[in-house]
Amino acid sequence: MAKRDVYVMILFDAHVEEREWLREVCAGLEEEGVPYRLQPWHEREPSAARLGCIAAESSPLQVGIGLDRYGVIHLHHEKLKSPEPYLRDGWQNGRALGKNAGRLVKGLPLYVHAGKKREE
Amino acid sequence: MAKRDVYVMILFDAHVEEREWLREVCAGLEEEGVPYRLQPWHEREPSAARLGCIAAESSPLQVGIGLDRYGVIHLHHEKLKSPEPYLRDGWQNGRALGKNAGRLVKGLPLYVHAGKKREE
Amino acid sequence: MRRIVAGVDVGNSSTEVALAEVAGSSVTFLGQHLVRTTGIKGTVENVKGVSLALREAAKKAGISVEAIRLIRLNDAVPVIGDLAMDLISETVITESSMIGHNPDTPGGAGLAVGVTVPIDALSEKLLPKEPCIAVVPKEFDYEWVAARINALVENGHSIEGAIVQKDDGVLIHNRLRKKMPIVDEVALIDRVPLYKRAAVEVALPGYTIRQLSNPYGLATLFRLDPDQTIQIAPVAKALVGNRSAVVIQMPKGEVVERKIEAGRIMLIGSQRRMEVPIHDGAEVIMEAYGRIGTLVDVQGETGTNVGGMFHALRENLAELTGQSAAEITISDFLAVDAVIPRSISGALAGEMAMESGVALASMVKTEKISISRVADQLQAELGIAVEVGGVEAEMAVRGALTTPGTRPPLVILDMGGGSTDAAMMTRAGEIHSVHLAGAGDMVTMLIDTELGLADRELAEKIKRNPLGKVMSLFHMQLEDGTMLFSEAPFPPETYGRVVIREEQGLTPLAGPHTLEAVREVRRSAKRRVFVTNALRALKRVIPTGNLKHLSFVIMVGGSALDFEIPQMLTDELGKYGIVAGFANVRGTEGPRNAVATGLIQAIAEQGGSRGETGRIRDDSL
Amino acid sequence: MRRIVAGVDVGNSSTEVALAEVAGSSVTFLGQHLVRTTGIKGTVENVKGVSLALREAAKKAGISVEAIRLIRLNDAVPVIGDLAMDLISETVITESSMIGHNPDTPGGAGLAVGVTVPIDALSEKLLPKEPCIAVVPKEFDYEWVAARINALVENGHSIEGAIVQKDDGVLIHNRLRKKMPIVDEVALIDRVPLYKRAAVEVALPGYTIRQLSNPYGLATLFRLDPDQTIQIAPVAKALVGNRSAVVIQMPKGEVVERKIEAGRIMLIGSQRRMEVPIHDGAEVIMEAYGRIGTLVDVQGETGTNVGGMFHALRENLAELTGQSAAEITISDFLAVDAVIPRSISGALAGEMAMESGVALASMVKTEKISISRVADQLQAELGIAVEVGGVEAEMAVRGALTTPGTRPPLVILDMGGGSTDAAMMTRAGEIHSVHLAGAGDMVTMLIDTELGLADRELAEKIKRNPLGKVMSLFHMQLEDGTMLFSEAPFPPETYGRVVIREEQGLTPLAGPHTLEAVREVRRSAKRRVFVTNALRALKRVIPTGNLKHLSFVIMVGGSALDFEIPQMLTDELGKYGIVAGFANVRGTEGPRNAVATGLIQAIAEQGGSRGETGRIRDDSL
Ligand SMILES: Nc1ncnc2c1ncn2[C@@H]1O[C@H](COP(=O)(O)OP(=O)(O)O)[C@@H](O)[C@H]1O
Ligand SMILES: Nc1ncnc2c1ncn2[C@@H]1O[C@H](COP(=O)(O)OP(=O)(O)O)[C@@H](O)[C@H]1O
Ligand SMILES: [Mg+2]
Ligand SMILES: [Mg+2]
Repeated sequence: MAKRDVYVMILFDAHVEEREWLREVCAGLEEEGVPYRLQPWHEREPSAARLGCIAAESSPLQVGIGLDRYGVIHLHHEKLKSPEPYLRDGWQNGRALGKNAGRLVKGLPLYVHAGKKREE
Repeated sequence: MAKRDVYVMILFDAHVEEREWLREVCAGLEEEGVPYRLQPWHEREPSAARLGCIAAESSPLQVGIGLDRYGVIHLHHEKLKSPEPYLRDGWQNGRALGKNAGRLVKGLPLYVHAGKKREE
Repeated sequence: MRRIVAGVDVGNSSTEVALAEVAGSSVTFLGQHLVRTTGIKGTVENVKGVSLALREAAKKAGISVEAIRLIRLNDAVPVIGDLAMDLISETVITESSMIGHNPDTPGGAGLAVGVTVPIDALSEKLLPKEPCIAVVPKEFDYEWVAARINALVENGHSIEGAIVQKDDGVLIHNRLRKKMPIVDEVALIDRVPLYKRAAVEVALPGYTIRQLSNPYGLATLFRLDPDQTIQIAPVAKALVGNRSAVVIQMPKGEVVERKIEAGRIMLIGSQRRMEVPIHDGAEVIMEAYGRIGTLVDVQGETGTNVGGMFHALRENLAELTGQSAAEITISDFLAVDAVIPRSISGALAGEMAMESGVALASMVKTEKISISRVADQLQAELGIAVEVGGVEAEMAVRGALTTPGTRPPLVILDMGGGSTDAAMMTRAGEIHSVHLAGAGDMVTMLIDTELGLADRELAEKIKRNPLGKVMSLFHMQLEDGTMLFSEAPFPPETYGRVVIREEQGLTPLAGPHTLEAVREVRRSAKRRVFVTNALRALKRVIPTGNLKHLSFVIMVGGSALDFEIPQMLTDELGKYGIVAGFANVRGTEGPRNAVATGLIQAIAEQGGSRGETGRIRDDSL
Repeated sequence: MRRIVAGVDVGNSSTEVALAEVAGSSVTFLGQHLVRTTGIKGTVENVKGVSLALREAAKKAGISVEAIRLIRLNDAVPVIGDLAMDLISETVITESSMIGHNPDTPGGAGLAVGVTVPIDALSEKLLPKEPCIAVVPKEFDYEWVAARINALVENGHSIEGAIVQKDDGVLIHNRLRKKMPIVDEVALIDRVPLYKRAAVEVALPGYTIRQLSNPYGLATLFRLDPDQTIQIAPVAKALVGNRSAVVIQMPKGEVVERKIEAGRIMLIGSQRRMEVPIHDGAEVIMEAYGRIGTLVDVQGETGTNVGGMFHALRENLAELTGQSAAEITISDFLAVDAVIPRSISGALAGEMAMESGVALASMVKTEKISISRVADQLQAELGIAVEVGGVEAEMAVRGALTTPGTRPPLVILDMGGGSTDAAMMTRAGEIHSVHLAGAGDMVTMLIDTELGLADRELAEKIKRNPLGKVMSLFHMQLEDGTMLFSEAPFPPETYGRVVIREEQGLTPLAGPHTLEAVREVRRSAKRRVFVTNALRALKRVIPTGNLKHLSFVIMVGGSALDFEIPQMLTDELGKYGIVAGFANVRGTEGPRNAVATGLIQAIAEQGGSRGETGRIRDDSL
């Protein structure tokens, strides 16, 4: 597959105005060297969970990120087949979450202390 | 995801009468301990390539197998995004191809001498 | 007369019980149980554990505890051990002359030389004629940094590389028009010397740097004369194996591997005394030990590290035994080399060095442990007759001899937590035994230290279980390279990590170690302690001292349950033609319950023929 | 007088050229080039390579070959080396007493004991009272086998386990109502003894078997007496570390580790003669070598393996040099221990054993190589004056001294393919040199043998490049544990495999080795040859023999280009306070072109001051 077809999908509530929130998530992915695609979602107040799931499903790397209007970020993987995210965090830790998305793709250990664990 | 949701999809031309062809592919997967789902395809003479691609896309493990009415088998992976299979073989080597499908899922070396290489 | 009797073995770690029906000299075993020893061995707190173990064993046997007519407690050997570990080398960087670490995501690749200049100082100066290396503290955003460097380069500045505090190497690099090597995650960036010549090298993934780890590479880059090259050479040596590095040319910048004043160890033997410097390492020390005859005592040179070590040991043991420190004499010790990861002092990015050290297990004789107090209390609480009897070594041999395929002459190796005990039974039934320092707990200590865990519990888990590495959400690679396929996703804290595979779940390891590295530390710790001690024990306990004169070695005790220690010894002792394996007490119990089983057999023999039970000679006491 | 001159260094592997403009004693280098040596060194076939190298160097320098006024050829050292390797142990199974292998997909898990019965013989017999192990040759389909076993079990047969020829273990197991351990992929199933008691054990993934690798486990299962236990113990030892195994109780079944009659090696020295049995291993041999004074010759005991080895060596060298085998005397050798994987003879499923062996590199003095014939031919072909001159060691030192940060006294280590040459230049400019057997080609041979490749080219690739392991279609793990992310999928033949990462692409390795194992073989081969030889060379070439009396060691030659050998020596020699690194000839050329550069400098010196160029003493000749 060509380079443009390999990416982590990031879906965010189109109402989000704080570009900084997205910038940090993207920076995390870029530092890890994993491409991403940013896309706004225009539905009425979508949840981070819903955005994360849809992102994961439409992501060629199976890893998706959803960001809601309150700055909650969900990291999701297509194979999980459940609305529970693999990792969840607030915009304050966007960089770490973006890095973790990249590391999930690369099979590297995650920074778990920074993010919150998935409840099981 | 639950056990029933983890499988390699095998799509075969519904006209195939030689159950032996399918049996060997399935046996290969079973020996490797990887679940599969068998499904006939009723379209008019689908190619192994087409079946393999569709199978890969609908397979939760991203690995799909297509078998045409002439006994040609394609092993495909969703991420390849091209009609070229990852491995291709005849029904005579169905067991090896099934094992390779399982090994592709598990990240283990393939029996390449048995199958034919993907041209690039 | 048929009666139900119990054998009880109170060890430092475990309390084991066996129940049997004895009729004359015939014995039918009914049940057994193991619990953790409650309290310190030989104190009345042990009673709690013994009662529990008896209750559980009775339950398994389908009888009530009251049906037991006689309990026999083992007469524990009065030796007690302790562990110590110390460094003998230390790496120190003077004058912040280098950074050598492996950030996951450095920027770019290649080699650059220039003068270190703070990123915000660059435009305030005139156009520098010299090439520069930008120094970027964490206050600066990557966009700003990249824009600034691009603008400066546009204006004719020659910026050749960068040293960055945050994890921004790739982000900055992606925005630069001129490509350059960038070392990031330099935690202590404020200690990077400014306005000095520096070289930055980043290797491609999977490679290591070549120029900064070569003294003549540094000489070329910094145009050094031979004397300066000699001075900077230890820096090159310290950087061997790194993926990225910075070297800063400082007048006195050096990396020193300091030998710590570790002092000498004095071995006082029956035949002679010897002094060995700790620096010579474990092999030399143990070799000297072999040449002094029977050990009388060991002392460490006062005022040195090893002196401190032995002092602390004596204090610990004095406290445990209630003797005065001066009375404590060491009856055996085992020295083992250890590799200890330590942060390099003076490092700027948390670099580690593998220092060398020595681990010591020591053992002292104490007053006889008053097991009779335990017996009295037990009798009072349960209302069952309790007697103390049977020397531990003899009981263990009797129990181990119930293993199929064995006969005297043989040696049992009791591999416990604190000590490795060996007993030889000759063809004539005579028993010799020795108690050696160093066993399962020393293995745990070595694993703990060498992996830098500072967590004994975690080290114990590593010791007892195989490893895996989580490769993806649903796959794990095992030690033998096979893949395990999971239905549920592995939890995030295990993702991509080396994990301990316990039955109840996975424990992830932090740290940079690969699966292979952890495995090697684990196995080598086991080899260093148990292979060494097995050979030491056999040589002492065999009358001729010659291993070829022995057929059977039977392993018992907690460490014989280990999933690889017995195999190591099967393999190692097999070389001498010895049949070595873990016991299968009574053909069913594996390496457990040997002493408890032996106690019951002794009861039966006395109740039956009242025959001789063998003369005992305990060489170590 | 300004003129353009060329220095030409014809080596065994490489031909190197340097071009320069010389005016008086001032030299301006114009270009250089390296080609593979054409033909055997010292034969007229070399001319082809030299012409090509000159043309390419001239092209780089922007001049025509005709502009060259003088070519100087090095006077090559007349030593020549050869390699040999032999086994000294061999594992043999007598009477098909065991199967111990690791099929990827055995069936079930656990332990079973019973009598081996062919699957199709089971119903023809009466209901057996004894438990059985089914033996299933490849003719039988898994469905049929499972149905048969289910039916038999239903009818009261007690079938406890199975031994299967095809890769059907899981398929059969999945269809059984009663679960049992199944060992599959037993290639030579027709050699499995029938109607014998056998035990089958399969461990869970990531674990190894525990009972069949324990002599007392076998004694318990087969109810063996102590004598029988002694006899079967080597089988248990041989099974240590396997995931699955079958042991068949045979009256004479054994695993024997046979020592091959490898014989003695006779070292004839200037001070004394010594005989060492090859069995004692490389360390003892090399230690004896150190005590005999200067080596005069080496011989192997006739009629033994080592005798054969030295005989073959002499024959090879005789053919190469045109001398008679009797005239050949060995001037140096290097013995190195090797671990050699071999198929166990008598095994039923292709099991391997790691046998021990010794690798030998030897070196002989030959008649002086007639480089003058090459010179004449070259002069005739190119019409340029060609002269032969400059002893190789001296030229190499001169060239290496152009490395920044160096000065005499120093030692250069020329690490080539066949030999490791060292030359010491004292402060006074005196040069001593030695030529030691063992260099890059020996490393390649060790890698080839220890990984069981039987492919020298592949071994050479492994030597020169880092490894990776393809983990998925798009990810590869590198040696340092980092992950590399690819855009195109990795080809099927590399999937899941350890691969060599060359610039042009990936070469997958067959075989069962993990990345760590291949890496360790590669690095240990380099250490065994080059660390050993560096120390040997330095001790001989330093007048005092004391390494602490030396400051600079400069590495040149093909093996100094290696991505890890120079760092190993930087690290190792650093311990003696020596500054060691690979050369950077003229500050630009790295470890290449030292001799060619030295030749040009010699021309300039003679053309200029005609000063003394140092007295030469070549200790090895
Ligand atoms: N399953 C096991 N695997 C490895 N080691 C074990 C296992 N169980 C116990 N041990 C080790 O055995 C030692 C205790 O042995 P034990 O015979 O119970 O001691 P003691 O005789 O002093 O009571 C400890 O070091 C413990 O780590
Ligand atoms: N890039 C490299 N990495 C590792 N080894 C190398 C490299 N290039 C050449 N070699 C090794 O160098 C040796 C040849 O060295 P060279 O100096 O060319 O020999 P000679 O002096 O005999 O002509 C061979 O063993 C070859 O494998
Ligand atoms: Mg980074
Ligand atoms: Mg199988």
